[in-house]
Amino acid sequence: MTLWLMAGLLFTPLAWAVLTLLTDFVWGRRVTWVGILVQVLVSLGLWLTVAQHGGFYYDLGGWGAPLGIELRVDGLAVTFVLLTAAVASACGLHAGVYIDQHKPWHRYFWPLFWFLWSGLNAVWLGGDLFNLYVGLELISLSAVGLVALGGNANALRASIRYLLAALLGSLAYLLGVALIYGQFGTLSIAGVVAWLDNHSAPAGPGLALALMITGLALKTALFPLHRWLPPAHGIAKSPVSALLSALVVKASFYIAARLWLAFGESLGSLAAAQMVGLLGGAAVVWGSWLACKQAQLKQVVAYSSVAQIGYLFLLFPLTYSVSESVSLQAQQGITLQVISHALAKAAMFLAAGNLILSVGSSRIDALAGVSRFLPFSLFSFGLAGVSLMSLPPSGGFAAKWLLLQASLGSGQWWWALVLLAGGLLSAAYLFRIYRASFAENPETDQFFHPSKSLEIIPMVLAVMALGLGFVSEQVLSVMALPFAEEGAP
Amino acid sequence: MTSYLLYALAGAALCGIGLFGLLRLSHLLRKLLAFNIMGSGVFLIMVGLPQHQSGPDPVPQALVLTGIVVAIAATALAVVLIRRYYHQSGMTSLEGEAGSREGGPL
Amino acid sequence: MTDWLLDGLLVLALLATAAAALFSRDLFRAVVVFIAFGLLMAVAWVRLQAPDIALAEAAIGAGLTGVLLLDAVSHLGNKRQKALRKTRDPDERGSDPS
Amino acid sequence: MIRAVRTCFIALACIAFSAVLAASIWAIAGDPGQGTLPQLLSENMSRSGVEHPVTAVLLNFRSYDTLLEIGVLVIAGIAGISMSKTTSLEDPELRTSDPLLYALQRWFIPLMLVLAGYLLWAGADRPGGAFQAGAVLAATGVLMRLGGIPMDFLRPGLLLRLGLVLGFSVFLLAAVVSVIGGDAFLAYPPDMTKPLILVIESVLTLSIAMVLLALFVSAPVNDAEDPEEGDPS
Repeated sequence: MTLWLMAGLLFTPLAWAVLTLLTDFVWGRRVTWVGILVQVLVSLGLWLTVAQHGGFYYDLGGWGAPLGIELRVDGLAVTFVLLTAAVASACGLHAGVYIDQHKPWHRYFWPLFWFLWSGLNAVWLGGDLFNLYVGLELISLSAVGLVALGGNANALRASIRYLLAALLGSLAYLLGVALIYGQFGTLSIAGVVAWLDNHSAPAGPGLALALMITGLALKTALFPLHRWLPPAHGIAKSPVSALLSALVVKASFYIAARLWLAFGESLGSLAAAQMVGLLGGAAVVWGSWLACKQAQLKQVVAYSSVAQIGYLFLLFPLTYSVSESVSLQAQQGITLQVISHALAKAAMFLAAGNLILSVGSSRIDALAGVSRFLPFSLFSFGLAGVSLMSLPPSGGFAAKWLLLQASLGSGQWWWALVLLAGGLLSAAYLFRIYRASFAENPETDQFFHPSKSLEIIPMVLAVMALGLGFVSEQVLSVMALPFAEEGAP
Repeated sequence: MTSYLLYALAGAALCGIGLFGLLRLSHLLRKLLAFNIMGSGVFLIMVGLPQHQSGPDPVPQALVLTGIVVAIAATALAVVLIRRYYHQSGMTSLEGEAGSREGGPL
Repeated sequence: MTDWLLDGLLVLALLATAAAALFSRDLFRAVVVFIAFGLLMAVAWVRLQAPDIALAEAAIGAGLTGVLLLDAVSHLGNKRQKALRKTRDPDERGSDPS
Repeated sequence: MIRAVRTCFIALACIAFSAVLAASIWAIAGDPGQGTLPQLLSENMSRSGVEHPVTAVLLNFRSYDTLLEIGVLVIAGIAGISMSKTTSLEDPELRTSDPLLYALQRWFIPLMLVLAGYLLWAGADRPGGAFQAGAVLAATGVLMRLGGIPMDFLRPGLLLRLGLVLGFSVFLLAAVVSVIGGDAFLAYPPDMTKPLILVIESVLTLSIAMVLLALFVSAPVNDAEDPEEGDPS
């Protein structure tokens, strides 16, 4: 059973990619519908399996860890697999309607979409440093391809910049992997952890961890390495922006977090942890501030991503040399933040796409009067905003609440200030959009009405982000499940 | 010290040169050259360092082969994007355009 | 001893070609030097007892990348005159590295 | 002035980076090796189905890496052909009448095809394999293309797309078949290992060559097909 589920996660997305490459857009859409159904069922199946039996290591090709590639299937991984299934299928369904099927190059959207999905699954489950590198490249190149798809000069500029940043990030990561392999003679994360448990930490590979985390931070767009993100996320088509902001940047963060939790205690340092946390805090403030100053709707949402990504990096100081319970609280808070941001931001980008479609302009001041005509998409946008502003009962609130407790519990009260400032600033940039859309504008009363399915999808995502606060206990309980050290059940 | 280690150290220097080029050069094709040089440096470290300790080791060699193929894929994609970008905008660098007020090399 | 001399010279040549490829004034020459760099890398892989990578580097690193880039340079170069005629963005080929 | 200062600053930072990296390499190199992996590898070579360790690692022990890596290549190919909005990729300007190139071609193309075949065949027990063979094959194609030999299969039609994914799909099929057989993924049935790896290698060679060639060919952009906005010409 597990075998089939793993096959379904790692290989079927690749098969969908091949199938959709061979067909045109309309058939690709049909294949994608089937594919989405299968992937959601498989992801749910694996989640249930892990929820019942606990996590396990899975050896690919039947070769054990140092020689072959092992996958780590634990509660966190399956939570993210399920999140990917939810967000990616929403974006896929939205894209099927949103994207113009008459442009011949749009047929390539589907294979890139499926390659992206398979890369994401490979990263969530990866337990091998080099395999994670290949997975990251798979994600980056397909994301760049999606941004550039049929684009004009601006989109190409954004995608070239994105590509260069992603490549530099990957190289830094690979350099770290090379040093790790030189020191420990293995590529398996679990193998390195086992070695570190039995020996005192050597001096050399500290740089390896620093390099890997710096490279991944560049790919996650941590301040001050964030400059590539707003152009790329702002200019891509809305379903693509949603995918990029909700999932792609999370993949590199996920690896960084995994590495930090595995090697941080032995190879990291307090200064490094505080430094990363500081950059995260600066990202929250600076990203929100820039979001307030943008004139384009999607640029606001993109800069909001820069800010929200900043919260994630508070994981580093909040898990370094603190008590077990505080560390767990911080990890849970960050996980909730990832999930709620993914859902809310995907909802927001899709809703923003609908708004832009209906007013025919991407400027914020063009939204004047839209509140009378398109309340549904605007409502989704607002609901997603509730989660970003971390008001109760949203998932964003539950996440920040846990982070607040963790920062107070570890005596690092200064992060609480970041949390507060971030909440207020996000309210500022979101209310700017609401205000613009509620402004009365008697001159423009011609709005294009997007189809109902386009409007429902962001709504569902926004409601999920909002409702996450109610089910956070259940979501987090899967994360804390015991981990069966010996192979698959 | 073995000659393997010498190559690993040369790889470190190549990484530095490549990084400088990637950050400082503005022409996109030059950035691409710099990326490839930095990549070569990383590959040298990847093979040289473990081989210094335990002799010829096929595992990192296989990894580097994979890495080279990934690098050529990325390079080829970048060339296509750059040429298309040049075709549409007549520019070969990312700088000096409107709309990126806080633009930088990355 | 000769081995060390060979390795040392090779490493120096690698670094020199890398720097030359990046900072050469003429883009065309930069790419040619880069191809030379690729070939030197292939020799270095032989010295590292990695014949597989040496083959791949010679075929992919030096050969294909080189052709791809040369083609791109000539394309960008050809269009440059057109761009110049339109007096648009005068500085592209061989942009000053400093 | 500011530019010069920035350049100096970045140069210093890069030199420092190299120095720290070199120091770290030196420190790691000073440690006694912990690697048991080469030993483990040689112990398992007999079960891998091929005699050449690098090929064994690429196509058996770490075959998932290779699968994803081909995926990366295919993605680059897709993104490349999605950029070429022209219906025909035949660029008349590319036909050259250079006699040197022509002479080169007559001698080189058969030679390179033989070389590609040899590299593929050698992969099982000597240095060589799908990637090298694919690259040589692609280089042959580039040479043919530069010489103006028409290659209709490179139009962005179904045939090209089939070629792009052929190797990938066969690899994928092998993985799925292993699951149906009840083994772990990508675990080849023991008595089939060698033929399977050979088949996978051959189709991979073709696909790798196709992708690289498609990327090379899709790079030129035909001026006439896609006029720019506000472009008088």
